[in-house]
Amino acid sequence: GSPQETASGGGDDAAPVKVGLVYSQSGALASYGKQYIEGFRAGLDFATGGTGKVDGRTIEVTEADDAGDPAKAVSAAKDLIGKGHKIIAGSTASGVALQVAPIAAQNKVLFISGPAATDAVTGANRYTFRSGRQSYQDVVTAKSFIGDPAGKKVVVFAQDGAFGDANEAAVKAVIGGAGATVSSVRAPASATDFTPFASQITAAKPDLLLVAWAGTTAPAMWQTLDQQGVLTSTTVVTGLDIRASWATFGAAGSKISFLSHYFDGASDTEAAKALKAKVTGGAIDLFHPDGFAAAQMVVRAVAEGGDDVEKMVTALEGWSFDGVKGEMTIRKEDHALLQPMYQAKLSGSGTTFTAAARKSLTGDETAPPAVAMKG
Amino acid sequence: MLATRGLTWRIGEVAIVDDVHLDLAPGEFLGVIGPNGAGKTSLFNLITGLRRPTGGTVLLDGRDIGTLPPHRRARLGLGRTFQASSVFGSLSVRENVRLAVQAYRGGSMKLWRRAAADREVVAAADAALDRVGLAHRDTALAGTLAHGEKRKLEIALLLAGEPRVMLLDEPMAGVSVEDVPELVAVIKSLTGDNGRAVLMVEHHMDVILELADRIAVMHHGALLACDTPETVMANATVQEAYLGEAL
Amino acid sequence: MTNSVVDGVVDRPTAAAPAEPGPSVWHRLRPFLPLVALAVAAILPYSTVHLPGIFEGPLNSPGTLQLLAICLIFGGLAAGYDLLFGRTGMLSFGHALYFAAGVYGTDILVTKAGLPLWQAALLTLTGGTILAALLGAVALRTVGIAFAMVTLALAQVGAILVARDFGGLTGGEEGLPLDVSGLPAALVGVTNTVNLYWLALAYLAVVVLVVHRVTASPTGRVLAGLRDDERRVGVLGLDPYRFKLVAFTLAGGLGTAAGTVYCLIVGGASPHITSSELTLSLLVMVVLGGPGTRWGPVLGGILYMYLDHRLTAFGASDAVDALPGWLSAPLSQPLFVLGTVFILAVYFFPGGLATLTHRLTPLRAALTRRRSPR
Amino acid sequence: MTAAILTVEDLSVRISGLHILQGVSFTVAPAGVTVLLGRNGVGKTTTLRAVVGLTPAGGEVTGRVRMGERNLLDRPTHRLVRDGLGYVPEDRCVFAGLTVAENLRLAERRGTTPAYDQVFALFPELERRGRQRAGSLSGGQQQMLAIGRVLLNDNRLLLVDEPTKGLAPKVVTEVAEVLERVAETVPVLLVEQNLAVVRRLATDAVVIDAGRVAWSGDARDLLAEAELTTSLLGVGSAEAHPPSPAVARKDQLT
Amino acid sequence: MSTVVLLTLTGLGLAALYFLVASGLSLVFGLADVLNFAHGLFLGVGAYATWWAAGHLPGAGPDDLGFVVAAAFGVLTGALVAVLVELVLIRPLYSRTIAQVLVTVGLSLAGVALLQAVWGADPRPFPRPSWTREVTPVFGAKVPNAGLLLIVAAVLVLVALLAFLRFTRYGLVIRAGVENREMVTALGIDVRKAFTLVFAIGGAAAALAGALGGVYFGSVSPGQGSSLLIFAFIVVVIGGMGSVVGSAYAAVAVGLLQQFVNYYGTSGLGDICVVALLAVVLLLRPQGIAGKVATA
Ligand SMILES: Nc1ncnc2c1ncn2[C@@H]1O[C@H](COP(=O)(O)OP(=O)(O)OP(=O)(O)O)[C@@H](O)[C@H]1O
Ligand SMILES: Nc1ncnc2c1ncn2[C@@H]1O[C@H](COP(=O)(O)OP(=O)(O)OP(=O)(O)O)[C@@H](O)[C@H]1O
Ligand SMILES: [Mg+2]
Ligand SMILES: [Mg+2]
Repeated sequence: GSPQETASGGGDDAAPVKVGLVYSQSGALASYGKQYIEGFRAGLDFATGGTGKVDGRTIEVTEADDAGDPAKAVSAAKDLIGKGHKIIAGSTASGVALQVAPIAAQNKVLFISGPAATDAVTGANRYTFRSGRQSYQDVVTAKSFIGDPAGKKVVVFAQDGAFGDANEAAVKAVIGGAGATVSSVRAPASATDFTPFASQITAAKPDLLLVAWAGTTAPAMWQTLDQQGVLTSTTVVTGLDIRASWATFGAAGSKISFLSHYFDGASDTEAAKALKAKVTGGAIDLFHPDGFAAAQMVVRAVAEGGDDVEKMVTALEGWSFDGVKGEMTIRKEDHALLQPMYQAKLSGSGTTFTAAARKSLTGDETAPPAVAMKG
Repeated sequence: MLATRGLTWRIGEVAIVDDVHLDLAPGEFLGVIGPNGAGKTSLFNLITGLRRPTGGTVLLDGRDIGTLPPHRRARLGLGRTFQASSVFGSLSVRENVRLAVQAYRGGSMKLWRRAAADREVVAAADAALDRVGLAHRDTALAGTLAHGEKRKLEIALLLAGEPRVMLLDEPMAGVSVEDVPELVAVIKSLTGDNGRAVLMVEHHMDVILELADRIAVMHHGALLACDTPETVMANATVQEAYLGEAL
Repeated sequence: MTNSVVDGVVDRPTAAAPAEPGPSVWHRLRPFLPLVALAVAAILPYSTVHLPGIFEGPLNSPGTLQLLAICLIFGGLAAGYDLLFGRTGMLSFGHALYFAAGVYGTDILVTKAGLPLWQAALLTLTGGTILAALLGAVALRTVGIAFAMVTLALAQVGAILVARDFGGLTGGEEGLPLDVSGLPAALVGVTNTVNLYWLALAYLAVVVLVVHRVTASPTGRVLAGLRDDERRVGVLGLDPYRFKLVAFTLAGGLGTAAGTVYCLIVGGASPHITSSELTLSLLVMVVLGGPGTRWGPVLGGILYMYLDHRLTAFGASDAVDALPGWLSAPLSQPLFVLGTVFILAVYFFPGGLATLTHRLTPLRAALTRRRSPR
Repeated sequence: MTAAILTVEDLSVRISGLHILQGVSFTVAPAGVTVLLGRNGVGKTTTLRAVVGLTPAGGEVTGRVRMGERNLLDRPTHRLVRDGLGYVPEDRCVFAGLTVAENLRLAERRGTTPAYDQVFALFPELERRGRQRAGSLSGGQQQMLAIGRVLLNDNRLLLVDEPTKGLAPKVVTEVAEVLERVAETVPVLLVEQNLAVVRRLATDAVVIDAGRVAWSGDARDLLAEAELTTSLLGVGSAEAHPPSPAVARKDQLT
Repeated sequence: MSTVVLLTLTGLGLAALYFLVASGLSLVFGLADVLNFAHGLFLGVGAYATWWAAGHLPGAGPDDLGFVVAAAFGVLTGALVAVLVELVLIRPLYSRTIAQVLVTVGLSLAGVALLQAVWGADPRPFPRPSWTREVTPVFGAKVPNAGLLLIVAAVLVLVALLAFLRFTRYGLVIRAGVENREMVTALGIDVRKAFTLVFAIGGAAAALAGALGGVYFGSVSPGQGSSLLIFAFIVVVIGGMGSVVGSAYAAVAVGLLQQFVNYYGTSGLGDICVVALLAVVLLLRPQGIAGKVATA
């Protein structure tokens, strides 16, 4: 055989459509991955009316585990593409999404990124879409907490690295652009003790503190902020993570204003009901909607594009649909996914906490600025 | 040729080696005796640079080598053996000696040549092995040799470097009696040629008496005496401090 | 300490073990075996053989070739690391740094500075080698565990710098995808995975050749001497520091080169590769294969990476899912399986895979004896 | 003749493929010093280590070693030692990181009173250097410590491997005297290269050659017959190999 | 002023945590000569066992007495796991030091994955007495009680360990066994028991660090141990291997340095300074602050 041949992409009208899902089944983000795949299955069911078929063609899903490692994700993606998959979806981690996206462009296959929040996926290239929200939308939601930002003092507390950078930059653009003075306190994601950083925040006396933090050190971080009185001295806004993490906020939980991508009960759409019916345990979590939306996008792409990736891209660009969160729109210019976002409040104690929506923002209200398509 | 000037090594308050002045003439064989713990091995360590003295210095051919690292001193012609055999256990006997020859011939970095291809080096190594009577063990791993064989290998390593000054630390320790004359002959054959000088620590008095031109006696780190064998053996202090009651 | 590092681990196959008096044809062919292996590996991508369970697709499928390429790179990386660990007895915990320097160096120079690949590769190689020489010059002032810790610490600084995303150069925890627009077309795209495979194979071949030549060279013998007794080497008139530094620099350079190739294969850099876990896994690879042997580290590296990648698929497979929960939960954690396999290997193949042939010798001898008529 | 304290029968040791001992059999008399002789590398040390169960990993030992009724080969070393088998290794093996006093304290055995007086009387140096780290002792001092350590306890049999190696003549004499005194109460199996010491101590002798016992019997017979010593030990007769000056001189002086 | 007090006391709390992890590591590392990469796993086991006990064990719970019971259970489990590891995995490899280290590497990979397989990768809220969430005002600084608890525990552990090494025969046996195991047996001592004991102590100390670390962090996650391990290594090496007192000094130095640099410098500089401290100490004094003084 030739070393450069790859399986051809079907063309047969009755042949199944092969979709590859590369996401975290193991590793640090395994629980995100689990929500994603549950959402995807429910979404596929919902979008195909329970048949799993589009125009008589079965959607054949192949799953691959990337364990959060881009190298493994790239290998898996190449393998799937080599076997004739025209659609790749998944990417729980931002690093994975960023490295799979170019592969999709190089090989002209459709790529629908999952929970990965990095802004850099938006506008990465013509073949890359996203089924989740991006950091910028978080920040815009955060802005809605302070009313008129002009003259206010805003501090971003973020971890070192790209996630923190993106948040800081977004805050400077969104809230700083609206007239607030923005400064930042940064800390290593692996920090063991947060007292110095809490002291720095206290010293800055902000009107609004935006915390962008992900990872296992979050509980310790919140506890320290609470103990040092930061949470009571100012408005603190942060993103609401998955349900399992709520209890780790402890007493701090009720003192924080949350911006939320999604939580159970945030919306009451048809899709949400369908999703809820399918999810084990019945509780929808943060990343179920991402999987659900990905499946809806896959079905749309196949229905409109068949085996032609270019047609799939055109079909998706500018498409609006009713997702779990409500109306979602794929912006044509940069493939940003405009979607509702929420303000939430946590209440409860011990290990049982519930989130309640305070306000929801529409997709247009939280729309990130359009970026130029890079590739 | 080799000289120490006020060589001193203290650990805390204790002088392990105490103000030692030694002179070794070309071609001379100087035996060093002294009770256990007198500081003989320590003296060797100071001369070869494995330990830094707290005072005094070492001269080789009138040049102060007191601050040079061990390998620089070795390249100036200072070779030694160790009281406890220290050979390269995971290399074969021949490789051990080959390494020594190579060190002597110039240790420039050769990364791409095959070591085994250098016939001259191999030949020199084999010659050294022959001289100590280990030629038949050439492919054995040095780590598996019996104690006596390791002592011989140790001397072969020294030989290979063709040092001008040799420091032998108890070369006979653990060598079986029948092999002693053989080893003595080897050591003897080393001394005469081209003015090579030897400093040897040994507890076997018969060996010392047979080989040494002069004998230095160390006691509590200090040099008690340094003279011809006859004078030293007659010295009452030496008798008392070192030789003690006979069997 | 340096010298004790390797002793005791490995019941080293005795170098002086008498060569087996095998059939003479075999004997004459032996030196050419590596070449044969290389040739086979080179034409492998032309085969469509499908090995179900071992690879996802046929040998010539991009997925398989990609996996093999990664395995080969780590085979080479492990062989280079063995120059330190197995050959010289230096336990470095910071080798990941040079590999990461290769990956990030190439990536940044291509993606951020827009240099052509060959310039980026050359600059990175030079830079990585110089870095190894400089850091080695500092670290080698210590020996044994202290050396291990200093190298670990230096590598940790590298990891922190990468994670902090200085000047937006490294992309922090998200990594930095490689900008392929300036790369030769033959290295881009799934259909060209085979070229990356050949590149990895070439790298491996070069490393094996270099390590082999260096070990057999006069300098290599000094390194072996250092492993046994450093003090002795000094007294023979050789400067241990210089030789160790050469080994360290060389290994660092080889590691950097591996990074460059890896960056092309994976198409980017991610902070995983700066972690001390990578160095630890290098150690695991070398030990798995057999330190101080020619093929051991290579095999160890290939096997480790293979398992690392394949176990994720294994964990998700139906066979595992069908097991009761208490079994399937751990089995679906690739690291659990890998760790367990490694522990078992340490137990049952103390000298690594490379000693497997030695262990089989008595068996083979017994078999031939039975067959030959008496 | 009374029953032997130690019986070695057909002892074979293989280490990494080398057949080092090939069926060694001998007995150790219940009193006096039995000397194990032989050239370098014939396996004297290997024999002693096999008896106390310290054959290196990968080594293979077959045969029988009996002390009384018990076979020693399948018992762990620490049990053998607790039962009264004292062993002084060839290369001293003092604990370099511990002080001299700690080295001695470690050797105390449960259930017996350590004979510190006896040890310090023999080696006053050990008492004086009690707080020095054993690793910084000179070679000779370490040897004293290694011997002293075993003498703290009561033993049924002592195995001593080249105790005079690297010692000054004065100390050699002292060690020989110590062993002589010890041998009055405890039988000793001794490996020794110093013929003067052998001559003074040995009651019985076993000569090993090429992995087997070449000769065994009364030590005086061996030493008296020049021919025997020459053929077995490769050493000339007593006259041909004069005792060391240190040993000889006493006659001249007195 | 209050900032300095706050940073000092929280720095000491951090130091106490490092010391608790490092002390067991240092003992095993210095005395049994095993660079125990599985130490982080022992910590994780201790933390999860405490967490589990608080929810399931009768008598145990998040309140004061209940927590003591839960933590005791955790410590016991940690010690038990360490003993098992020693007996099953380390003991058969006694003469092969590097192989032992490698086994612990394998164990740290497999063990953490196992914790993750059982309890998931996400942090779980840790049960603890409510006063540990509060702060005590000291000179105007709000010092977290959990940090103070750590400091007290660390001092107690330090004293206990020193007493063990100074006044028991096992201390002696262990140190001798490191140098020459054969010779210890040749003196009639069963050295294996002593090594098992060292592992038990190391495991218990790590598990205690896990339980108190859970209180300190407010949560428990599988990777917690491994991320502390690298600082513990640094502390052990700076302090001098096998020296418990050295580890204590080094932990204080590292904790305070990290805390102050993180406040007055830029982010991430604290870690880099700690690493720089390690490099400087090793280059000036390769044997660490206290050298290899096994007794203390
Ligand atoms: N590093 C050290 N620290 C403390 N004391 C030391 C050190 N090295 C040697 N000594 C002491 O110095 C003295 C001299 O030791 P050295 O080894 O030089 O003696 P020696 O003359 O060679 O004895 P031997 O004939 O027994 O080998 C001894 O008392 C020894 O205990
Ligand atoms: N671990 C080992 N591996 C391989 N061979 C060994 C090992 N230990 C000893 N030998 C071999 O066994 C033989 C006997 O060694 P042993 O040490 O018992 O001799 P010995 O009679 O005590 O010699 P010496 O008088 O020098 O002390 C030697 O040839 C030696 O090379
Ligand atoms: Mg000496
Ligand atoms: Mg012997």
